[in-house]
Amino acid sequence: MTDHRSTVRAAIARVAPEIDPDTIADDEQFRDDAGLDSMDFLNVLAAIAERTGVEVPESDYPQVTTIAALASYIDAHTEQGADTG
Amino acid sequence: MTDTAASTVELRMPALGADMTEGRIVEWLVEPGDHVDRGEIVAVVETDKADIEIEVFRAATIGRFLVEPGEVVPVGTPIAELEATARGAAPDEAPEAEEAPSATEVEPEDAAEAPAGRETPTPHATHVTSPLVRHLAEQHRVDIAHVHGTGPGGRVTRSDVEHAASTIPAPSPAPSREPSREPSREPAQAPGGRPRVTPRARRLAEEAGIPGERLGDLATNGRPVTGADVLDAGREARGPQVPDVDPMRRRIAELMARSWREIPHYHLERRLDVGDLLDRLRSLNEQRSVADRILPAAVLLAGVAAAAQGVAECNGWWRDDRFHAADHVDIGVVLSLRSGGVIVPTIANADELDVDAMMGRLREIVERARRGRLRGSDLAEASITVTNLGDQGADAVFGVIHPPQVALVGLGAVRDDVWADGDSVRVARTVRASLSGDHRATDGLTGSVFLAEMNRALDRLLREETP
Amino acid sequence: MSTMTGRTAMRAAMQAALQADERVFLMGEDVGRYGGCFAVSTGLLDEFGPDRIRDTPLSESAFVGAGIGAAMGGMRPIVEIMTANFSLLALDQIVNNAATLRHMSAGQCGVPLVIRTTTGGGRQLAAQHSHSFDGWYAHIPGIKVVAPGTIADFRWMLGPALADPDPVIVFEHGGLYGVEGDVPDTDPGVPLDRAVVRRPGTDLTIITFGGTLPTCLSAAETLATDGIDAEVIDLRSLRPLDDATIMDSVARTHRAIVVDEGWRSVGLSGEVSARIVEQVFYELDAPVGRVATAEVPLPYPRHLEQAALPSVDGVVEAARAAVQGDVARMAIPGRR
Amino acid sequence: MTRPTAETRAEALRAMVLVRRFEERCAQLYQETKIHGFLHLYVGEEAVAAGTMPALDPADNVVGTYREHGHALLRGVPAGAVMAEMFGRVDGCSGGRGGSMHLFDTARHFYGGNAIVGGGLPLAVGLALADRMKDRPAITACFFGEGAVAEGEFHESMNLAALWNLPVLFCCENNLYAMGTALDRSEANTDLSLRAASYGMPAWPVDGMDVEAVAATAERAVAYVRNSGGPAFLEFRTYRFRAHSMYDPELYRDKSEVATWRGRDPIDLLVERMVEAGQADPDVRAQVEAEVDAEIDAAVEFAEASPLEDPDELLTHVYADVSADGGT
Repeated sequence: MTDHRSTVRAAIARVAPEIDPDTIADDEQFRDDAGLDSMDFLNVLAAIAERTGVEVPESDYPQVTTIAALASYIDAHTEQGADTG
Repeated sequence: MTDTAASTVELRMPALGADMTEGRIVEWLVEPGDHVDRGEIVAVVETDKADIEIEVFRAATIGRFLVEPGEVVPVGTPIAELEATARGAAPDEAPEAEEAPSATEVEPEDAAEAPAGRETPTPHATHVTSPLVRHLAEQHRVDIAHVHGTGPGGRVTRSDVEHAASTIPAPSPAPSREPSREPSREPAQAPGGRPRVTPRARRLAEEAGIPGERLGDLATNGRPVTGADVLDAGREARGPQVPDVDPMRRRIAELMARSWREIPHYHLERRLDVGDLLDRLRSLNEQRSVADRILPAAVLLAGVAAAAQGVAECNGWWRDDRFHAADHVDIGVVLSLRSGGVIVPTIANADELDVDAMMGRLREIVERARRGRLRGSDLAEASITVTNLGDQGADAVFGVIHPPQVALVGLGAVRDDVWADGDSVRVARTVRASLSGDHRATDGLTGSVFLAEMNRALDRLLREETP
Repeated sequence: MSTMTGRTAMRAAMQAALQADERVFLMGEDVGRYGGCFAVSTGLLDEFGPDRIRDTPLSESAFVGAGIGAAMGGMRPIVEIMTANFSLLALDQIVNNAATLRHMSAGQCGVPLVIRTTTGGGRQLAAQHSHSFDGWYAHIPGIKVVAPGTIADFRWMLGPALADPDPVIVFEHGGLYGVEGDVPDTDPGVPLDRAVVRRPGTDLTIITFGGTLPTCLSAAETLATDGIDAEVIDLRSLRPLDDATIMDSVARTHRAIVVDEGWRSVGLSGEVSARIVEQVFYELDAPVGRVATAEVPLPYPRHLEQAALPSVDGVVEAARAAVQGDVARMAIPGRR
Repeated sequence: MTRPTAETRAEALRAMVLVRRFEERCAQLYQETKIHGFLHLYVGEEAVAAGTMPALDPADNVVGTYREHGHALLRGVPAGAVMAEMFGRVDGCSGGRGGSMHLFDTARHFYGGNAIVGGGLPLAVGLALADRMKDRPAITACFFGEGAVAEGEFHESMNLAALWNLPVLFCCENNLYAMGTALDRSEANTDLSLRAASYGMPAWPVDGMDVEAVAATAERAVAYVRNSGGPAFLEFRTYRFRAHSMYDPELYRDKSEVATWRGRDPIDLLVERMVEAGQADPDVRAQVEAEVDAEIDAAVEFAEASPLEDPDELLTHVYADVSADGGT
């Protein structure tokens, strides 16, 4: 089972090229600490959807506010699908 | 020879060569009272090259000597007086007009320069500008029609064109190939001798605000510091791949300072209840993939666009002391960049975009701004500007208008707030929308109409959106 | 498009001009029966007759002066001075009459004359037959000076020169008469006073003309192998100089060298360098380099002559120095 | 050959007096610093121009030297235009740009003075070549001093004109002195007509002080050139009464020589002949001088009223198109 945290960090790097994703700790809040705004967050989710096929509905936004949370959310929703890691 | 009295004529020291400025009488060959014919030799003059005999050009009787042999006098100095002898039917020469200035009043150098004598060049009715001046004007991209001619008869001269060319506003600060006109300041002397820095490096350093004394340490293995070195240094200081905002930073700083100096701002605020709108959006986004979801900002922008279209007095520019309405609604969207500084790309014809299209345009400009790859069209002139710092949690923002626009809309963060409905009170999700207006162009009433129009537009958008 | 040598191209140009305009005639030493010292006018006597292809006595001042007089009289003469070396004997007529009459007479006399002459060294003709005086003539207001560097220009430069109402001197490098090149069948219409970028590049600009153009193009190929992308500009017109094309290029590459077969001191390369410093100083990342003939009368032996003339290696070395900003090495006067 | 009549003599007299008084006025104006630079006066040699110019047709070309005021005036260039040129004014015959040594009037086919000794000879050959190639019946009269004979261009031009059989009338005004060098101190063979003949063209020596001798010979030479199409050479033996130019102490010749030549003043010679023939009364010279002086006064006023050229025009006429040189 691949570790999706790198997938999330890759997504962040694509969306916000001027941020070094390695400097964002796993449990750091996307919005406030890392400085991603709503458009950046939406683009991260779009990148994740594109890479992993996992669509995070708006209602689940509160569950995916950190890299670790988003990574485990992806894990949880890809068990059924093929591993595209 | 010029006359002073009707018959007395002055003999003057003649110019006997291209570069002769003075002469010395060696000897007089005649005596006062002698009669001389035209062409007769009357004296010998010593010049720096040789002794030369001088003649009279008309028959006359020698009068007083005004200069003694041995005396050096400038060319044109009266050296003797002669009594002109009336000759035959016609006088040898028509007596010249009385006011003829004698040669002495004209310094020999002037004499060598401009021909002396009484003539003043009559105003010459030449065409207004010479081909050379027209050619020069073309070169300096100066429109001759608007140049004030200081030449005789209002003629436009070469210096008029050059003066007009020098007052054309300097090209925009963005570094253009044309070297800027003001002389570059000489950088401070580096300690221990002057570092070798190329002219291009000096220019780029000055534009990037890198102090002269720091230039020296940009040199690598003894080679002179080049433009490339300065650009690299600038990039490192700003971190990788970050679009070079420095010039933009400087330009916006100037813009804001000018705005604050020139524009008499007034500020209005209105709280908007966006609860229903957000619910509506959520249910809409539920059926959509992440890529097609719509953010509240897009809807709010659509609201501003509709208001700007409705209240034209807020959508345009203040130039030459009067308001010019814009034909379209082109919204400047203030985006803050993580590396510091802001960038204001434009969404053109915003009033013609539905919410989806608005969201698409917003996503594009944010993405391009992040990568520093904004296109020319993105930076077209906006007719109104919106600043939306809501994300970073500010409740309300009262922005500075971007001249020459006349209005700026500020949108605060979505907040749960106490909202009174008649006598009942509830918690509502609200956004505080503000309008900064230019009091020269509009007044408070128009501003508040704008905010009201924006509110109505949001309601309308709420109802029109079909799932 | 066809390929031909420099002399064939110039002969075709004169032939076309003689056919097209009966005011045109050719005058010079051995241009008729002998067919031209460099065989450029071979065959023209048979086609156009002795009245329009006129062999002259060895009297440069007289036949150049006669060319000026005939131009004043309404003809469009082509006067061939066998080599630039002998043009010194006609310098007084060229400077004090051809270049001066229009201005001195306030526009009453024009001198629509073309003087063609062969220039340059490299053919072991020794000092008196190898001079390059293009720079001298480019100093004189009132005449125009052009130098074809490509075979196409050998074909298509004469037309506009003859059409020009003022005197034009065409310096044809002797080394190019035997060189083959592509020539378009119709006039490409490049204005007489326009320089042309013969090889686009980004790292530096090599500015040259006439006989040294091939040298610079091969130097650019050598430079390309070690990663230096050189832009080569063919000036074509030495008076007036096409400042716009020069400055546009240097503003892009930020480095420039000028290659001129004349001598360095008080030469044309100095003039081009001065204009670059005056107009795009703040675009420069290196001093403007110059590659010129060593300041000696050209020696007869081949190895010495080649050592004196601008060479591919000389251009390559100067280009490298400019790009690496090695100021010291660039300052070597004359020596490769 | 037309017989000299009272009328032609009166015209010749007026022509010579016009040039004489014009040149003397120039000397005075130069000393009053109204004329600058170099000034070479034709006083004493008037008969040459007065005799040759009437023999030429309007379409014939004339090429002169720096001592060309007389030639220009008698070729028909207005005195005002010549004087304005001396003053460096816009209405001068060369726009004020040429000055005394570079008078131009191409409408009258007067292709200038030329300050380079011998400089004009090749031009004359070229003008004749153009006329020949365009089948025009015109001839080109080229005036030069005996000093030019020492220039290579003299030999090259005479040879080329003879070789190509071109209609050039070479008019050598032999006034014995090339500036400060007498002819016999610069030429191995001082018989210029003999030398000219060596180029295979007819050559006539003429008494340059006798305007009627000049006119007769000039007519014959012009007719020969026009009919044969080939060149001819005239050597006018004449003398300049004043210095080479305004700055010449005349150390190279003695006063007695000047006096003897002044004794053969071409104007006096003609007046004597007219008086003897009852064609004029003794003070005819004073009368003609008075008329001529009025004309010269008007010329001076015209020159003084003419403006200076606007410095902005400096770069015009360097090329036909003012921007051809990039205006640098």
